[in-house]
Amino acid sequence: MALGRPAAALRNGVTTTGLRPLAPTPMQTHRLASGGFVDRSRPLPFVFDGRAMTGLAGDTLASALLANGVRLVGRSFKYHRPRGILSAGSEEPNALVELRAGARREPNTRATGIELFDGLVAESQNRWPSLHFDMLAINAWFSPFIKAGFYYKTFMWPASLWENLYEPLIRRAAGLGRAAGEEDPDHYEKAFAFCDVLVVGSGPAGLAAALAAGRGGARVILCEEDFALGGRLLSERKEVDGVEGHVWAARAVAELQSMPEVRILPRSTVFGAYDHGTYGAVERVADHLSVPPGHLPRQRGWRIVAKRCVLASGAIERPMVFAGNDLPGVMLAGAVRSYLNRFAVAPGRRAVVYTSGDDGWRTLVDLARAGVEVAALVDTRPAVDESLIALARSHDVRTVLGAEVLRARGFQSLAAVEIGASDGRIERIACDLLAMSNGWNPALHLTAHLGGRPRWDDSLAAFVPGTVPSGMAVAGAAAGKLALAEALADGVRLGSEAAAACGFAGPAIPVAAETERTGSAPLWRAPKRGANKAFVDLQNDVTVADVALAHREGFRAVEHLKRYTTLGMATDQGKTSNLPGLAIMAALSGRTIPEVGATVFRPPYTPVAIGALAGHHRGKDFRPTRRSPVHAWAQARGAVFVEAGLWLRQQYFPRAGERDWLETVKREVATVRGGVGLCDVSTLGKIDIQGADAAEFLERVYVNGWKSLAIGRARYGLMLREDGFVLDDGTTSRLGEEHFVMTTTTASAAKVMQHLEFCRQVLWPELDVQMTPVTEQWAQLAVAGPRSREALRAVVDNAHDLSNEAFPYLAAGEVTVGGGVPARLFRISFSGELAYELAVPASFGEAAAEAIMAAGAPFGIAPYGTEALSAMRIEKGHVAGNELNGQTTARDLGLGGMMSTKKDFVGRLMAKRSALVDPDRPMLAGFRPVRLSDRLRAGAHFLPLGAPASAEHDEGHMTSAAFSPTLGSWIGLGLIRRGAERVGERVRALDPVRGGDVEVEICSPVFVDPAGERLRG
Amino acid sequence: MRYSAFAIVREALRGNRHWAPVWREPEPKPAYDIIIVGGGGHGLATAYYLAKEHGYANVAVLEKGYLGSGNVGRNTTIVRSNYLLPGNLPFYEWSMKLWEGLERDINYNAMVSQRGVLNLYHSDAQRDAFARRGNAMRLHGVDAELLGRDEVRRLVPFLDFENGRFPIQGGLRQPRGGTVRHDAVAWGYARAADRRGVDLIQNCEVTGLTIEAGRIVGVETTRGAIRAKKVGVAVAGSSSRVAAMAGLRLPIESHVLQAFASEALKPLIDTVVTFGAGHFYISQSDKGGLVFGGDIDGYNSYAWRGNLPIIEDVMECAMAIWPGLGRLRVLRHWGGLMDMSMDGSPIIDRTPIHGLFLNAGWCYGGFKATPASGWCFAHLIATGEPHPHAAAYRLDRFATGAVIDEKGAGAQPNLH
Amino acid sequence: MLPAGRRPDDRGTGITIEPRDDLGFAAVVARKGRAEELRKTLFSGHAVEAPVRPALARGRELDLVWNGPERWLAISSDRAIAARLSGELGRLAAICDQSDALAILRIAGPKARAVLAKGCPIDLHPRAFRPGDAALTAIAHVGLHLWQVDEAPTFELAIPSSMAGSFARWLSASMSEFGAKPLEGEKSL
Amino acid sequence: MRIPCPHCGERDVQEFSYLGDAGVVRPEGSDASIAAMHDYVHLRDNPAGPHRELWYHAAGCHAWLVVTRDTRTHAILSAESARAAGLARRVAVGAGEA
Ligand SMILES: Cc1cc2nc3c(=O)[nH]c(=O)nc-3n(C[C@H](O)[C@H](O)[C@H](O)COP(=O)(O)OP(=O)(O)OC[C@H]3O[C@@H](n4cnc5c(N)ncnc54)[C@H](O)[C@@H]3O)c2cc1C
Ligand SMILES: NC(=O)c1ccc[n+]([C@@H]2O[C@H](COP(=O)([O-])OP(=O)(O)OC[C@H]3O[C@@H](n4cnc5c(N)ncnc54)[C@H](O)[C@@H]3O)[C@@H](O)[C@H]2O)c1
Ligand SMILES: Cc1cc2nc3c(=O)[nH]c(=O)nc-3n(C[C@H](O)[C@H](O)[C@H](O)COP(=O)(O)O)c2cc1C
Ligand SMILES: [Zn+2]
Repeated sequence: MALGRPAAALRNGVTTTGLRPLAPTPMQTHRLASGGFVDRSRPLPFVFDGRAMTGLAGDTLASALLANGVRLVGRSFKYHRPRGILSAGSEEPNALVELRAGARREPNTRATGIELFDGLVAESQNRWPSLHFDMLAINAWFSPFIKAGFYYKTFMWPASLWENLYEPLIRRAAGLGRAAGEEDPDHYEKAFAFCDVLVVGSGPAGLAAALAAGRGGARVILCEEDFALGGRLLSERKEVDGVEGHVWAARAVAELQSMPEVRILPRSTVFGAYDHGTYGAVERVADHLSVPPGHLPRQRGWRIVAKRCVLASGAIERPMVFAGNDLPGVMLAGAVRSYLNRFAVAPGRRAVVYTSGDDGWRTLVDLARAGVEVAALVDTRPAVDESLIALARSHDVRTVLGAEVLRARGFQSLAAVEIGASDGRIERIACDLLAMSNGWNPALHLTAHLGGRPRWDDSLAAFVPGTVPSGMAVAGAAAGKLALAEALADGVRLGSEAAAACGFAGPAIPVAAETERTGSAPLWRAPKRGANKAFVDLQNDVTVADVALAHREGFRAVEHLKRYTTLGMATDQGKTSNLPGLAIMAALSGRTIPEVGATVFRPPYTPVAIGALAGHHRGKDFRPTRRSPVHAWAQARGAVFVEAGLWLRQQYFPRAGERDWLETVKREVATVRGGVGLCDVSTLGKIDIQGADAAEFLERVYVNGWKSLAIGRARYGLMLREDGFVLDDGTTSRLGEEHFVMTTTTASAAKVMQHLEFCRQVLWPELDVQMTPVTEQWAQLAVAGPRSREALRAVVDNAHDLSNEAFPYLAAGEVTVGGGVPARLFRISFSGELAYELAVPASFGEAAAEAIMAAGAPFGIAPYGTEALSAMRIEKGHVAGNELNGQTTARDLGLGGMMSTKKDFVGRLMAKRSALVDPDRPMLAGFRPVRLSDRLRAGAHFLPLGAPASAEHDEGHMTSAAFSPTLGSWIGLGLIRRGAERVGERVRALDPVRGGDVEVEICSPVFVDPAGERLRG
Repeated sequence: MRYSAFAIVREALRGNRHWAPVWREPEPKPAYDIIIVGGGGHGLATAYYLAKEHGYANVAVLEKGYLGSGNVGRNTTIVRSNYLLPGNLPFYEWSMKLWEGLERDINYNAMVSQRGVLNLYHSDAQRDAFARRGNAMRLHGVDAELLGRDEVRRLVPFLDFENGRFPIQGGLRQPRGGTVRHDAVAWGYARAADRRGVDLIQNCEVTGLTIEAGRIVGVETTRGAIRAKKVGVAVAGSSSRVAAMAGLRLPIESHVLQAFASEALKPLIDTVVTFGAGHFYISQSDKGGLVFGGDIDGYNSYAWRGNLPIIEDVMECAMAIWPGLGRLRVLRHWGGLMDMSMDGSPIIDRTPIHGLFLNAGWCYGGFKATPASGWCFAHLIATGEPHPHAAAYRLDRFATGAVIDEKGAGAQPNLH
Repeated sequence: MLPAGRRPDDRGTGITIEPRDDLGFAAVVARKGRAEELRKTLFSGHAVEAPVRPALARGRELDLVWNGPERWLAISSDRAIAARLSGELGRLAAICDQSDALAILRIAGPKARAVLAKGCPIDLHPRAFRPGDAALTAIAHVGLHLWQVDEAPTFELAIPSSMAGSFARWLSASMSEFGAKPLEGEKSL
Repeated sequence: MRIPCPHCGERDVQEFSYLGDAGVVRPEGSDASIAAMHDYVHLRDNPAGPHRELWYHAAGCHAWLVVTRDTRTHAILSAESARAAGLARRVAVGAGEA
């Protein structure tokens, strides 16, 4: 037997697949000949650290490794000590591997939770160059120097060495596995589920609860993190209802599967409890396959809403703390039983059982049955029940009572233990397996996620659920009911109670199980010697000496202990280590364990893949894309698109031969200013406002007046927030006495709608106002330029007079186009030209656009995008998003005059606060470069000429800039202190982050047609 | 005991048996010159600077739980001074400067790591807004770089530059920004204050403020009444509750902000990145865990924990910019209590009660402020006058309108 | 319409999808204090009982889906339904044409619930949601309106037109498990 | 969280957006003072305990709701239509004046 012996280990010390010939496939040397729930007819090849091996269907990676005699599977976090497999479940602190390869590599994956699949590849981690020979194992020699928190005390001089030397070294040494560093190729989904009763865990308690609730007719969801259902029934040799426990479980599962309202989710961990009966769960849909098939996600994140929850999550066994307790071969006794009974694997050849309770003795029996030699059973209790002694005797196992394991010995795995008897004698017993049991901790994590605090139970010597979330009940071992019969009864009772609370009473279900002994007297003390090697937190390498140091340095509050030593902060969140740590702190500080208290439990119960919580929403599907009704039309016309919130807008329409976007934009502007252009403005928010009080409503939400607006007219409106700053602007048109359509900016449409609903419902519920968002209904096309009337004439039905007299600037009305299609026409202009906006039902948008293009062809019509639109609005001094940035007032924007003094409106009072009317505030102005060729950039700051570049001279900033084809130079809008008064003055526009420093002249913000003759023409 | 590499070697050779407690655990005295309510980063820093810069020794910090149990112990550790507005910039830059010298000042390694903070932008308008900010920073003498897409790609090549819904166009980077080990800040200031004679009193909740004739004279606590000439309140998410003890209503709501840590990994990202088209920021701790967060849950809460919608939102944002995160796992998520002010900026000011001072409104950005907050609050308490760097943080600015609204979100705390 | 790397299960399907573009829609919002009168008028004119809870009511040439307090979405095979209703109800209600604002998808088959569950935050179990029930909600970040038509089950979803493409991508990915072919649509997403 | 919308039934909190304290009342009319408005816009009780607050069913029926929720536990004590509550308050205020 050469289990992980140095020589063999070095021989097999291959780390990377493919580089060296693979070692010959070892046999499953530790597989039992019979029993277990593995399928001997389905061998599954897999590779660990480059070694090809074979396991069986039904194995976990851990059980398959053990079956192959592999014991050393990883290196510890800090001291790089050899580590093996401690447990058989999700509490595993040691056996973490990098699963899969390439873009699918998953670091820190617990071998005990990996369902073996054909072709599985895994590597050990945190070692270099190989698992068996790890250079950083030298850290262990320095352990006295790198105790808890040592880094807080050094590396302070000189400051720069921290980032350049110490930190990179620490970072490289720390961390566990390596991320793939590539895009995750797999897909994820989310799903919602609703039920009457959520049962967490499929052990006896969970199955009983699900049966009870299901038979009553309730909608039940049963979540089990394991791929096999049955919980401990698969690992223990116990009878239920006269049959073996696993048989009972299989029958229960079959019955549950037959119930239409019961849904069983295996491979699904309920990771968190959230408010009001919402639970988060993650289903590993395809992790047991080497690659998910195309139609399935890898994992699915569930949001489960349950009226009631029965938490039947079982209990987690506690280890003992002694020097060398981290050696491969030291295992939890319950895990040993799992490997023997469920996986048909002998985790060792010669075992010592070390226990502080009756539970350990069960291990002895199971080991003996499997043919593993049991060298001794050590019980810390001086006396135990006679029946147990008899049991040991019947298996011919030597028992040592009132003794402790002082130290485990071995190089890379366990070779012997030293036992200290009550009389002080020390004895060394050779063994390769130590099965230890120090009592059980209820897995109560989910009870505490909403702030519930666990309660200490003296008789169990464990924390048990204290206050639990409303709607939750805890059953079985999770509630401290450790005996099988109790767990079953508990499950039945709580399952039917939960169903009954949802209106589904079912028949009582009697389930019988043998009684068993669950007595325990946990050993909290750690042996005095070897405190530097007695591990409390195996994953984070926290030793008894570290806890003592924390105590000595004053980190005695339990949360300080945790944070200073990192006890319980590793990927296992201290499932096996927290309580031993607390116990040692309690002993050191003369307090009881409950006086020390437990640290806060937080979700997730076990780590959850980020992808599963994001689901479908990544890449282009991160957020929906909104397309305008004429999107395809614009695409066909060669548009380049740009994101505007969720919308894609047409930015510009390049033509062959144009060198860059600027050339295109110049052409588009020239086309509009010289002839006619067409621009899609469908994305602007549109709100239909009706009702007897519609005008009154507008009076209150806009700063300017609305009652006087005539039917058939449009008006520019400005809205403030209640704090007096500008919220949004847009034109609103009156279509009837009690009917308006409001437009909002694209970016603020939803925000404005919510604000208006607030005003309507909360502030002034007495008003008769009806609002409907109609953005989606209309395709809206701006037709702008001196020839726009002529172009439109061919599209709008002849019955409508478009002459300047009949349809002047700011006219608005319902028209028909294309022979009877209802449409709306607005004579409004963002560009400053004679311009219209034509709204047609969205499905007519493309036809309308084409019709306008055809009608405008004689005038050289071209489509233009947001860039040209923006250049023209800057030329006209119209404010837009850059100016309406939430920090400006109406006054700042030169729109102070719009604020009515005759009425109340939202924001009126707060806009009068002294700082908002301070004449020194930056105000809107225009800017043009003194040297015409200079480029202006938004974001530049203004400083007086000659003033040094420092904050006290900062006078404002450029909000928008564009090349003005009309003026032949760059122009800008900006906010500068007392802007309006300073026209003609020159200042610096300083843009250090882009290296710009341009002399500009302050001018009127209206660069083109200040008298507004064109738009009225 | 002075900390140094030498001390570590010496003590290791002596079996690590002689390390002294980092702080005393004194009983509260009947009276102090100054009481600081709140043993978070700000309270502890205030006490330290009161002692060091202003010579006050008779000072107590009263903490209702354990030192550092509040937001200082649960934040995403990002420090930066990449602010926009003149009310904020000098203050946060002063904080940055104090961070840069902190460890040698307090003889404690808080792992101030100037690994850079990179804010991504995704549109031209956002680029210009970032330029405006970067320029403001430069005018204030703060380091700032506006990067294009290729420069960003060189820094963080693993982000999604190809397929993003909101393509990355570039970023604003502050090279001097970075991270600081959260707990170490609390412990380092605590130890330094303790060594200057400040009494740090844990498990001591202030339950009442004793006010006589418009002047504060002491506090009621769960460990009895304590007299004081001056009281400074630095209780972050509990600000409204303590202020209510003096009959004050504040322009503050308490909201929960969640944060997340992943399993420990070998080095993956060596800077701080924030997403510009959603709420998400990420860095990697020296221990290897990715530390990340997003938006506040968005409703008033004193529950110290959040809910799934924000969790999923954060993960969606994570995948949106960095699809390589998919298989990495969230190890733990938690919440803190944010004192969200109505303009998103802090308050360091006197109150209408004589001798009662307020330090609050830190929102989700007060960790980086810890040194300057302590410095300026100590100055205010000691001298009665606001420190010039914090002069804009007045309580009356909401009434006058001199608000400091970096985001232009208006008086709605859940939008800041 | 499918994210790269995904393809439908080739073993058949439990779901059918059918877009419906032949319908007219109108938002009907009661004027203040006139909701009851409006409901009566609708009843006498179209034999439809305007629901006062989230539900769909069938009437003569007109179905009404609850669309918020005192507001409904009228659905009709008449694309000009809004104009007709304005004439009939103008005094009692604000009417807005929504015929072009919404894309209707009909999702039917035994797997319809399982597909919708991948984004729909509402319990569609037969005990909780029945034919005739309706809901306003959001799926995959797209705000929409859905109602159940029959026990097949058949659901109809009214999706804002501008986001129909994104919705189809989500739906295609979600259906692939059940073998349904991805929806045709905008390729350039 | 699950918010019981009086119109739509119990819905996931994700469908809602939040505005804050529902107890503050907007000072109306031309004689309202800046001070009163400042109080309304900025100052909050921000209690740890039951809190009447405004929620908007943004992805649902678009109704504003007044929800009473315990800020320590998130337990929801009641939810009603804000419009109805507002109308009732108007009636009460009107009656008070008369
Ligand atoms: C999840 C999260 C992420 C964050 N990320 C960042 C970030 O990346 N960068 C950044 O700059 N900021 C960040 N912040 C914000 C930052 O943490 C806080 O603004 C800052 O810590 C607040 O100051 P403080 O340290 O003094 O507060 P706290 O640490 O909360 O201190 C307040 C203390 O007062 C105590 N207290 C309260 N009431 C009483 C009473 N009645 N009597 C006695 N004591 C009392 C509390 O127990 C607490 O210890 C984040 C916050 C959170 C929650
Ligand atoms: N004699 C003893 O001292 C002792 C001690 C402990 C346990 N036991 C035995 O354990 C059994 C207890 O039954 P039980 O049903 O309470 O527990 P169990 O351990 O049999 O089942 C719990 C199940 O819950 C699952 N689970 C845990 N957390 C989960 C989560 N968050 N999401 C999804 N699944 C989760 C586990 O994978 C496990 O299958 C009995 O057989 C009992 O005899 C005995
Ligand atoms: C920067 C940072 C990194 C953290 N890293 C870890 C970690 O690696 N493991 C862990 O368990 N918790 C980690 N935490 C979370 C803490 O355990 C804890 O949840 C948090 O400080 C809030 O405290 P509470 O959960 O006790 O309320 C981290 C916290 C912070 C602020
Ligand atoms: Zn609703």
